[in-house]
Amino acid sequence: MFIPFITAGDPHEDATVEIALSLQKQGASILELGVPYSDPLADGPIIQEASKRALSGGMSISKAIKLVSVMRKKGVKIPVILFTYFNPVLQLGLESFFALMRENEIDGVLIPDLPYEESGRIRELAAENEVAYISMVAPTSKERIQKIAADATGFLYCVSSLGVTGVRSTLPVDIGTFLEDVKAAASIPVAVGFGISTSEQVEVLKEHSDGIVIGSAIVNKIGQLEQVLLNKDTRRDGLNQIEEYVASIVSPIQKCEV
Amino acid sequence: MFIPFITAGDPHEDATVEIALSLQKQGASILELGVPYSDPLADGPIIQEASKRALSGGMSISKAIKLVSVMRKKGVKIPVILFTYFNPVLQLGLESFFALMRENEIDGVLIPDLPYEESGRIRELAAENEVAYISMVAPTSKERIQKIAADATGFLYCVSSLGVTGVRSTLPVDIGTFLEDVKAAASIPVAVGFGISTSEQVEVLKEHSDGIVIGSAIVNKIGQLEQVLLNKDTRRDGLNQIEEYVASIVSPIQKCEV
Amino acid sequence: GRFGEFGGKYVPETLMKPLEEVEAALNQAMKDPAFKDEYLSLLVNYSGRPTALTYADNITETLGGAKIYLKREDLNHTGAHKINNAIGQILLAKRMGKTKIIAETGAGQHGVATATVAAKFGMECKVFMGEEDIERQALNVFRMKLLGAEVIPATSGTKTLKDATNEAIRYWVQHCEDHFYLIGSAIGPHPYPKMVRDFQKIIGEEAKEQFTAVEGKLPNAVVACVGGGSNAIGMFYDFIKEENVRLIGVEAGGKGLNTALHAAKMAKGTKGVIHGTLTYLLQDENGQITEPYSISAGLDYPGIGPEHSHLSSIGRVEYESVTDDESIEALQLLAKTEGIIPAIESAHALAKAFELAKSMTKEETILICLSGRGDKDVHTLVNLLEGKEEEHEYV
Amino acid sequence: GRFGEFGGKYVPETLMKPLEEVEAALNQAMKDPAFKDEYLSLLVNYSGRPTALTYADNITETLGGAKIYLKREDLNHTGAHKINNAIGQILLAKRMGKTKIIAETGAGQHGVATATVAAKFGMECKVFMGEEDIERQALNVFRMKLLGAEVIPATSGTKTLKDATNEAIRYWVQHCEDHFYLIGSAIGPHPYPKMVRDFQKIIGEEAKEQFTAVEGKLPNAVVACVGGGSNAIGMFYDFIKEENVRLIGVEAGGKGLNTALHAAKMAKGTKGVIHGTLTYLLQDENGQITEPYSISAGLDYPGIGPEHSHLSSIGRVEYESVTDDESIEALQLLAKTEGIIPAIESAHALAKAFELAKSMTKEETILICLSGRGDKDVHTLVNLLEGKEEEHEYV
Repeated sequence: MFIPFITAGDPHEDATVEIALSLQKQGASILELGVPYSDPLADGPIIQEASKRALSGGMSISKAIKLVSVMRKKGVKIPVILFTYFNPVLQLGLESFFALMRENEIDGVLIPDLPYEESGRIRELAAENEVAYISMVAPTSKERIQKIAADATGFLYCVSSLGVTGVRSTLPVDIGTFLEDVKAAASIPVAVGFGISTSEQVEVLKEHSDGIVIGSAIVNKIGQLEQVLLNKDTRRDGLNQIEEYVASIVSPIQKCEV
Repeated sequence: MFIPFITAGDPHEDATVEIALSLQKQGASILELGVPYSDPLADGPIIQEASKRALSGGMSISKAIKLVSVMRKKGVKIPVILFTYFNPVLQLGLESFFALMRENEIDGVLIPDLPYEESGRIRELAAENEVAYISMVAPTSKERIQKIAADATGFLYCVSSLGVTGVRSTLPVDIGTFLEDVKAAASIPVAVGFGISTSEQVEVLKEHSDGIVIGSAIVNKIGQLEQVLLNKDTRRDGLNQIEEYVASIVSPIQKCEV
Repeated sequence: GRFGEFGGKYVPETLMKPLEEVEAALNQAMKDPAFKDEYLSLLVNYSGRPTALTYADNITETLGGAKIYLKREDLNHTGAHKINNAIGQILLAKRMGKTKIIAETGAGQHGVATATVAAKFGMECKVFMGEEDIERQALNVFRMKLLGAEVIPATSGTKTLKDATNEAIRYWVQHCEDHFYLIGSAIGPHPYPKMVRDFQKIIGEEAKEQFTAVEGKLPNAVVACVGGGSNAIGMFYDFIKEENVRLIGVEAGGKGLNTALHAAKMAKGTKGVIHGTLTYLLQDENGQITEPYSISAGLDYPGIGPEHSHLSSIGRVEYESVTDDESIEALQLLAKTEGIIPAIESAHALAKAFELAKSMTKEETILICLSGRGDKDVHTLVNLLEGKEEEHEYV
Repeated sequence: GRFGEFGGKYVPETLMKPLEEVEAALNQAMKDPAFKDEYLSLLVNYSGRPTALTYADNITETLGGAKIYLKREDLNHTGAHKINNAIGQILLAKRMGKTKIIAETGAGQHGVATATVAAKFGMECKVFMGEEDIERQALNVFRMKLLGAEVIPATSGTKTLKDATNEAIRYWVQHCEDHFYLIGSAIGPHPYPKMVRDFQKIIGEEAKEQFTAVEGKLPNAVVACVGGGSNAIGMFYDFIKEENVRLIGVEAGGKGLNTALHAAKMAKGTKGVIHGTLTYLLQDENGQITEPYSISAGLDYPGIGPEHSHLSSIGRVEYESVTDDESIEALQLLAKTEGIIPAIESAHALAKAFELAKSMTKEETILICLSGRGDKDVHTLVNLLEGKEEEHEYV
């Protein structure tokens, strides 16, 4: 599975919808839609910048959720997972949050700063609302993997290496072992993310996981194309470039799936 | 007695000699010749500035002493009292200091920062060398007046008011009582100084003392005439102005003496 | 890991292991008398504790009300209470076998305290500091470098303390193997708020003992300023059980609570998550954290320690606020009447306490935590009181 | 009023009465247990004494020789030993019924200490400060004003400390009725050098007790920097009778003793009179006092306390000197290894002690008086170490 990540409203709401369509066209299995946040602790500079662009355009958690309805109308059919820090969820109120998610046909939610121990109530509500609650495991999770995997829904997100999101040139040497451990513990698909940006990395990881999340690499491209994407007249050109870029990275995944 | 004070080398050695002659001409009974010093604790701004002028011309304690020989040669006949802080004397060495004083026909010495208790050895040497050691008393000396007066030689210098040398517009109200007390204790003439600058003040003080020291008022005039006195061609004009000024202040003393 | 509903560990999964390690080491250390001995010995022999308790006789007389006592944290090595915590945490780092220290800093005070203990313990030290703060606080940057620390500019977000904290956490995630993260206030994910409180509670313990030795009774009120809230929780903790002692935390009211320019989390904030903890904070309606404002760099933090949120919610501590102007007035009054120039942070506590004292009787007493000295603020005061250009402040 | 041949009262007759009054009041006060109690109580409850004795383990290990202990006068209120004396003298002023205080200051440290105690005692305070120093030390001027003092520019002579002292004395003569002159170092006419020593000797008394409690013996050497010499005499005094303890005073060698730029009165000065006392001083062959030089404003005085001249002449204390560069190197070393930024003054003592330590065994010990903290010197250090413009220093 190819699981792209983009930030809602980066660089503009309309562009986000069209980028989503492009990604679907390029074979995305699931879309991870990020809610921009002022203090994105788990993210590196690329996604922080994307948040900044989106926030300056007035994006918010409720707007991001509502944007998925628009995507649906425009033809996005793949599952959409909302990626959001916990604080905006809290401000919305947990019940309202899930109601809004349902209303706008969102399939799952991933909250990077809500570890297993703090997520009990959210998981209950997710289940009640039939929204997948995506859990994360990290190379340091060790004995925590069992309990996290046991309660995980949707897919299990494996953080490939310590640190924040962002483009990395190499993968940790023991990534294979880690992913196999997680797969052994999980009864749901296992995806891997954080730092993946080249087809070579994809080539290695696809052996050990069911899905690969690519975020910063795509967001970086969007950042470079900001002006092109903001201008309606040139947007199509920007989308083409994104599609080309994505195709080049994800071809190994698609090959595998074909 | 009119006792003028000037600083040796202010504004120049030659001028000092000629000013001395002018003062003698105007009826000075004794000349107080100040050795310029870097840290003149007992002096106000006017004499500090004079010290600065003299020091910048290279004046020193030994040059000041030797200048008296020159004065004598040029016709200064009145007694000359050297006014110097203690540190330059110490550096010369007490014995050398008195030998040099004798050699250069100086009649007395006044050391403003050497109070009675610290002056034992100096007084011995002064006596041996037949140089008057001028002692000072102040309005706050009270019970000290007796012992100071008992060992005083030459004349006894009464500090008119607390503080440093300088021009003052008024005299302390109890100055008469103070001077009478000192006169009662002293067996030698009593002079008064510090702050005297007007003929009105002189008028009051001459009733209670045998001599009046005028320093800052004259030195201030010299400072104003610095350029005039430095230039050989205009010096006579400067001296005339000093003579005129002195005459105006000291006429009451002279009237009294006439 | 909670204080009532507040606190917790709202952090990425990657941070769970390092936090669990800190917690385990802390729990073990706190049971080890040798650890406490070393901590106390450093406080005494290195930082100069116990700090004095000063009876402010002149200000008491000037105000004409309650007797005012000052707990003199300004007399600590490096000039504020910050060192108490820095010593405690670096001892823990040593115990955990860590050799490198990370810290965040706003105006530089905690950075200097951390650089200080890192030097004393021969550890490498990286201090994250907002790029803007680096420019504004060049002298503290220089101090940290002199102490051998590396100062790393935080260039994200608003480029101030909030973002320096984000950057420090991000760096820690990646380097937790040999790095210890030394947080400067009673904030952050569990066990930090508890740990910082435990390393600061000596303030209140000492003050209580000193106060009762002099007055033969407990104070009627204890007052401390609150930014993140470490001096306040340190001062209050031992008094919480004394039900007759009023506890008052003073937030930065900035230009006034009716403006957007303040740092009053209790008065104007709402519940949320910041830097891994659930607490009151300043945010907009969409849950984006907003930039606080105070003339005092040390109170200028958008969140507040979770234990304070709890103490407020159960009504044990009252939280009030004081404006920039009121704090500066109190600072000047203390300087002129007692010969003590307090930090502008501490002056917030003073302002509220002075106001309170006037309404109390001469038999009553107020104990104030004077959390730090004002030397660091003299530039700010010159600019403010003599109307000089802000641009000179950097020197 | 003498220490051997040194000391005395070389002052105008007009000053004899105020000096006699101070002496009489001092003698009486020193016999009054209530006076000593109030003095000690202020030192403890206001200034934070006893100051810590810190074992400098890292520097000891780095140097590989004698064990090094630091007496932490930097932890006093206002950041240096100066406050000990200021407290003592203002208590005497109060006892004498004086209501106004005069002081001289160089870089402003004693001025701040005096303004501080004047504020605490509700007295008017005039601080004389060289016009040039006022420009260079604008922040300390601001501090004094904040504390309610009036700063009066000394415009005579070289417009520095020497002249500020002259001006203060001149002012005192005229206003001795209600003014007390609070001298900042162990200099000036009798009884000042003795009085300042008596108010500073607590440094050595405390240090001796603390040191023997830790080490079970006396130190092999005690080292202190010497400008006027108040911290040194305070540190040495209680050790003078301990014949096996080497006492070492460290003067400012400036750019080197082979240049004209230094403040080494013992090494390069001659006997003479300065500010009313007979002692070693820097002067030219005609007895004009010359301007000293040191990177450290606190050591930059042309004379030395007369008791030091005596202790040198009888061979009890050794006087050495250390250059600007050596002192800065020692300062940096202490900052990096012990987390303490010392005053540049104190760094002179450190530099000599470090040199000495290397030549001593690990069983031997050195006790150093860390007379003040380096916060006040950070501008100077920035300019020096980062090569910034001197013109920024005033901020």
